[in-house]
Amino acid sequence: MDAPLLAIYILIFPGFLFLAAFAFFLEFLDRKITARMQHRVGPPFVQPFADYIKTLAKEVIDLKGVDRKALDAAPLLAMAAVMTAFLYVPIIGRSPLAFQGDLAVVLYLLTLPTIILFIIGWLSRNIFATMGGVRAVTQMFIYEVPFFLALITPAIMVGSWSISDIVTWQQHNLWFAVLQPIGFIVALIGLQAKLERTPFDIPEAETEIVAGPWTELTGRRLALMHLALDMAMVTGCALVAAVFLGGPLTPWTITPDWFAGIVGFLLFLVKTLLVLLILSSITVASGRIRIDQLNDMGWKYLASAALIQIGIVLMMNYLWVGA
Amino acid sequence: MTGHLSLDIVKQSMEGLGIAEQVSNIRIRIKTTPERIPRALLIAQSILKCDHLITISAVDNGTTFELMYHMTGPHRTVLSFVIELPRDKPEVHTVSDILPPAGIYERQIHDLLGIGFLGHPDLKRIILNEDWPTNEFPMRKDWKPDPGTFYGGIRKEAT
Amino acid sequence: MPEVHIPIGPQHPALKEPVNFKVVVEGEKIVSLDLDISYTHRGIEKAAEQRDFIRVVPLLARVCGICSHSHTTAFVKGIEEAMKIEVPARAQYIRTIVAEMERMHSHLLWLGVAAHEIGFNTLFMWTWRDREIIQDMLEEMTGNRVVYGINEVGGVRRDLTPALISRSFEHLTKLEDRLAKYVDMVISDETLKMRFCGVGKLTREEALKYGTVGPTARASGVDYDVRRDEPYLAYAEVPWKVVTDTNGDVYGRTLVRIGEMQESLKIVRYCLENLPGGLISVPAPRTAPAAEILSRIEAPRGELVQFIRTNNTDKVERLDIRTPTLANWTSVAVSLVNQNIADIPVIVAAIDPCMSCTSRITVMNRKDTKTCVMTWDELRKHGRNLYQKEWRA
Amino acid sequence: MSDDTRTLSTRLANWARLKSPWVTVFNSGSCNACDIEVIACLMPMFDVERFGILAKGSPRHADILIVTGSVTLKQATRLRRIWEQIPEPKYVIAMGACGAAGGVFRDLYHVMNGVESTIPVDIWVAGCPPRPDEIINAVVTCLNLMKEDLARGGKEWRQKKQKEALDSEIKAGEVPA
Repeated sequence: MDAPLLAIYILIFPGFLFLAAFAFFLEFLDRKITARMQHRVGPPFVQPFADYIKTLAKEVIDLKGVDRKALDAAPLLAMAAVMTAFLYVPIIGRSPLAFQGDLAVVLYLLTLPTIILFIIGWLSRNIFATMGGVRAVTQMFIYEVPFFLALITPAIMVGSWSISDIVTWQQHNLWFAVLQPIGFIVALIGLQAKLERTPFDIPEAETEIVAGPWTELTGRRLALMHLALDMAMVTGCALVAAVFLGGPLTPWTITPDWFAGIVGFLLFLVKTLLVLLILSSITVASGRIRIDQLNDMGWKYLASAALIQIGIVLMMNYLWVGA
Repeated sequence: MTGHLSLDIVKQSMEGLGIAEQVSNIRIRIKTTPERIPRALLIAQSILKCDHLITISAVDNGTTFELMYHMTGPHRTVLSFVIELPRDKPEVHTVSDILPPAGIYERQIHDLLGIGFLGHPDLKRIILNEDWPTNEFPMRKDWKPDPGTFYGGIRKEAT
Repeated sequence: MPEVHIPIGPQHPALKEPVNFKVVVEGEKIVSLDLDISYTHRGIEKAAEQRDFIRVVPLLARVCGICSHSHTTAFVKGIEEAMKIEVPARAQYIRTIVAEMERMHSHLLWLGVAAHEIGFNTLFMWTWRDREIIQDMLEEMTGNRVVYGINEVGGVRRDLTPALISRSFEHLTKLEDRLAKYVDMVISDETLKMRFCGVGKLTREEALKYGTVGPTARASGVDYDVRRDEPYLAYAEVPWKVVTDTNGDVYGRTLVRIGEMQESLKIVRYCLENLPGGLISVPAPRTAPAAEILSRIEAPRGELVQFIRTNNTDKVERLDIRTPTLANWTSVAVSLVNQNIADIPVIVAAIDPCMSCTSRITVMNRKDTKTCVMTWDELRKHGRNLYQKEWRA
Repeated sequence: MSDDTRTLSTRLANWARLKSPWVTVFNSGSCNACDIEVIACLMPMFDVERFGILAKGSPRHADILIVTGSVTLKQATRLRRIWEQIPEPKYVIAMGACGAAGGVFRDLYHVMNGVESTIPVDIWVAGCPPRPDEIINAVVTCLNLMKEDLARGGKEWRQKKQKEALDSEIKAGEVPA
């Protein structure tokens, strides 16, 4: 990859601009689906973009004794983490930057926004924000382990730690959603919890602690943090789509190279939107559960389901490789 | 649906405490004195099986303060115990230890009419705002809001 | 571990009205709680003493926007009792219809808000969409969506035309299957049950001891309903039954409220079918003779009591309103102790508080042996040694 | 001042401000009728989300503050503090007769006769309670007002007019002291 192509790859196509536009599109779709399911009309297409620009143009209020620079830096850090994670997710075909172990890097980078939410909660010296921050981190411990396990089992079966290898492996045999259904379900629930959507939006529980860690964010900090979490939604959906639904590659090879790229991109779009549809319907159909209920649900069911999945995969590997 | 309490059962159980009279088909009014109220309510709770305190209403009829304790029970009859308090020193013993919800109504009456309730565990202000002058009681007949004092809200120059 | 004080309210998205909790918490567990309510105290009782009966009715219609008909009915019923005038049967039936419609729209509103408290926004949207059906019917009958001034001393101000009645029947049938859908939705939905079952539990003795009224009490098995105990308006002639439940927690209250909605729907249908003919109001004299009335009615949230004393002038000598939420607050603060913060909005919403009705109150303390219920400092001490006991155990 | 409004960024910002007004509701002692009508606006029947209006919990995220009820003495200080927390370009809508001048609770001993007594108000909505479509109409007029303010750079141009109108009335002795 020579420099200019890499620059385009990072800045324009699957990089910042495309990710921001795709984040706005996914947020619009999510709000539209939930609204239509609730018998409402839902926001216009351009709404998330207008929200973003308006919050950017709002006045930034700083409390006495609050570390301004840190509060300014936190949203940027969250956005940077999510953007780099998106680079390793294959969009057209194999992602050019793929290397052994980029799955672990992506998973790590996806946990950064939650930790930064905790830091923002702690920095903004507001009791609601601190409560929200503490809840965000406790929730993270609960769903992080099953989510990682669910995403690692395909890597064990394929035998390599790179997402692109997992995608190419799925090109020739069944998708992992079919091979490992339990892992797919656990990954979906883990993603729902990571993005703090309704059954698990405990940190930002609007009716209990005003807006959780978001309470004191105003102006551009709010805009950037909101965009960062939208991007995390895109990356999360794309990751689950790539690892479990086969990502952008088709079983039969398509002759002209640029045409295969387009078909791959469309496949990627369709699968990501499918994952988003599943997440939205979970959001619409359930209320928020309490942190202690999430605690025992997370450890009893999610973690054990993931472990069973790993057990099955190891046995299959042993028999398959053995035979 | 047990039948309504008849007047004479109430009269018989209240003979030492006060005069009972039938006001409407289901309401019996018993006139007693402030000292006997706790005992009267205890009897109402035990013998006449009134387990639900409807409310305590307070009236300032110009000369004295009247307090009315309305009780009812599964027999669906409403018993109203009426007491009269002198205007200069309106004091009565609290009944919130016998009837827990009474504490609520007593605090409200204390705030609005200035009737003292002895032994009330926590007679803090609840109705009026924090900087309402403590010796002013709005529901008294002779109370008029005089423009001089500041009753709370935003000080004029702060808008 | 230092005590964490969390002020919830008065401006708080969960609580649609201003109530202020100063909550002392250990982690997520509530140790002690200090309720401060009276943000909506406007001094209505003082104003009522300076206005004659005709001008008091609109004032009382605005004590609380959701149960405005109940307040005016209680007042008007009391004054008519004092004046000893005979209100025509048709007016009583129309008042009953509007009262039951208000109960339905108040319970649907509550079901939506309770679902919103636990983040279940779909049920919130659906219940409020169906509430619009009732709003339209009420608007056709009384001319206004929320604060309907249909009551006046001596009868009712608007008549029901036959065309209106026939249109109402289709609305009612549409509403009926929606209510049936909500019953099985509440029973079957997992997260809703997880958040509602066992939360804010009140045994029958506790419900009686802390003087709870309305659906909150009936959910714990207390069988009090003023419409049957002291029948007023047309409740004596209409066949209906009191809905009670036994499990006493927020889930039980939900079932009681939905059951009551179904009962109200039957009452409205029955009243519409055999609405008697005749006048809708009787000219009332300007002054009321000296009398002392305790007017009790069953508002959507519970037993609403108005003590009216008249002294043959055209003004009320004293009007003392005790609203249902005022009585229910005792049980809330009691059942809130040792619960999670996340449950505060659910438990508070469970009694369907109407702050503009109440502008009083406080309470607390559950485990203490003493029956008296009012000690903040005692509870803080109790909270601390409760914490120390756990710490030492 | 005029070239400033033509630069791309401010035009974009003005467009965005008109497209996504976030609302927060403050109940300053109202009888709840106005509050349930405001919430009815968010519901499927009147759905304001199609205009981009979201109801936000924290005043920090809000543009428009809807105040219901005639300000009671106890809520006055809280209302003032909430108003100060909202970040700039903020607007206040006073709901119904109570918000205008205390409505049916005017001159009661615990009431401050309307929102104007505590915070500057931009839009008054008539009705008791105003119907949801009237509330949506109020938010739309508020957006038009916002557009004019942005064009003339801030609110001074109309607050000056309001003050003059008020002073002339006081001089003419109509407004009770």
